[in-house]
Amino acid sequence: MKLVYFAWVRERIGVPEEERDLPDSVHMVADLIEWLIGHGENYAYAFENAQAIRVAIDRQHVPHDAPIGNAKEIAFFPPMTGG
Amino acid sequence: MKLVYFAWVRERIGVPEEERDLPDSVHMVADLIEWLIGHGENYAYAFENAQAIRVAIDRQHVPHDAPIGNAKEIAFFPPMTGG
Amino acid sequence: MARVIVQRDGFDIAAEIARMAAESGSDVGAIVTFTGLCRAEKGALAALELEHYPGMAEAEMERIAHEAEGRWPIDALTIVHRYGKIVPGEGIVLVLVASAHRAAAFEAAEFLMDYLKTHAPFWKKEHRADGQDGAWVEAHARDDVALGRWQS
Amino acid sequence: MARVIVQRDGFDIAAEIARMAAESGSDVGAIVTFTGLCRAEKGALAALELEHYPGMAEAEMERIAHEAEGRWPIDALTIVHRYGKIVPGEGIVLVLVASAHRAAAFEAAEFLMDYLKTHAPFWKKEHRADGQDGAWVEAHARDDVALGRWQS
Repeated sequence: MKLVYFAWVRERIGVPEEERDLPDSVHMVADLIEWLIGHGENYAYAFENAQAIRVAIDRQHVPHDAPIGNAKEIAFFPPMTGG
Repeated sequence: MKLVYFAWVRERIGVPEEERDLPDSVHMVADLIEWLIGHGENYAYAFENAQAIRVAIDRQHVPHDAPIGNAKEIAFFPPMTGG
Repeated sequence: MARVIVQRDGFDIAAEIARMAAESGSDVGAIVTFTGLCRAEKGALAALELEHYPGMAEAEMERIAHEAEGRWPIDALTIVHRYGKIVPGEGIVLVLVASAHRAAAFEAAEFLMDYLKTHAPFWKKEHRADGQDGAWVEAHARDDVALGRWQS
Repeated sequence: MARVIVQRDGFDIAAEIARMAAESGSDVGAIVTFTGLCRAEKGALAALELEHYPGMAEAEMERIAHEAEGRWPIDALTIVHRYGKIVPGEGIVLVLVASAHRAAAFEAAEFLMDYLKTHAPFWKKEHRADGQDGAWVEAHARDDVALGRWQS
């Protein structure tokens, strides 16, 4: 699974993207966030206010209770500030 | 008193502007329209639907019951279609 | 502060935006523009002839601009309205509003257009492509309806 | 039909209007444009650095454009969003909407901006004029409020 990060989520985690093999226990986005938080302080810092983090599966916005299914790419980022 | 006409009001009356000495009986815009209608078929035609005609006194929109007072220039025209 | 112009010539939107940006400084966050164009009416129209009331046109546009400046936080405002013969595809009116905030810029521009349509002394006469006598364009009731939203 | 562009370079509003007019024919009556500019924040800001999610940015802008085309009678629609370093006074985003009717053009342009602000994956980081570390720009609650009007 390809995980990508943007803006201060990227800065806090320290890498723009990474490949991860997810365990069977990770079904939805919220599970994935909880699992990542267990991987180090950088993840805990990035997701310290997890509710505020926006998520896209295969480049479409999804809520935290969305199933991961056969996703190829999951992105995590702060609320957008374009425009 | 200078009277000016625009668009199809001008075309129907036949002149773009004229000088007129108004009688004492003409107090407000509606009186002036009625008085002009008595001056010929061209005026009657221009003001056949008098309520629809817009009026400006000294270059400000006014209603038909506005007093003429010391106006220098009174304009008559159809509803505007600019923009 | 508002720039109000009545002219026969065409207008240059890029030049007007550049002028607006230069004059209003670099704290402008949003510029909304409206361009009203002469439509071909599916080929039936050869041109529009715009008549105006010189002096009053400018005065009324200034009044409308001033009213907008009183209602919204506007950094710069430009209105250009043409008169004379205008062919399909050419611009008739140009409104530009600069503001720190986009909602103000959008609302003010729409307000200006609604007032220009119903208050600025301009009249359009059609020149038909088939050479027959063209009619004076009639005012739309919907323009008066549009105006109502600013008067409540 | 919509033209959606994500680019590092600046944009040329006059060229975009000319392209839009040429492509959509001469029955367009109204073109509304919105330009979002980098503000100087009273001199405190040296530049904004815009990060984006390549691929998703374009896809999301296409989705937003498509949604607008379903809601209003639009003749042509262009969205240009920049990324990279942008200095005060420069444009960040440009939206153009052409329609036969001005109300549709205004509403669609405002809709597009409200959705771009809250849905297009771009993030702004400040470069401060005093050389200190700049912060990531925070999202405004008012942008979510603005969005609400299209969802009722």
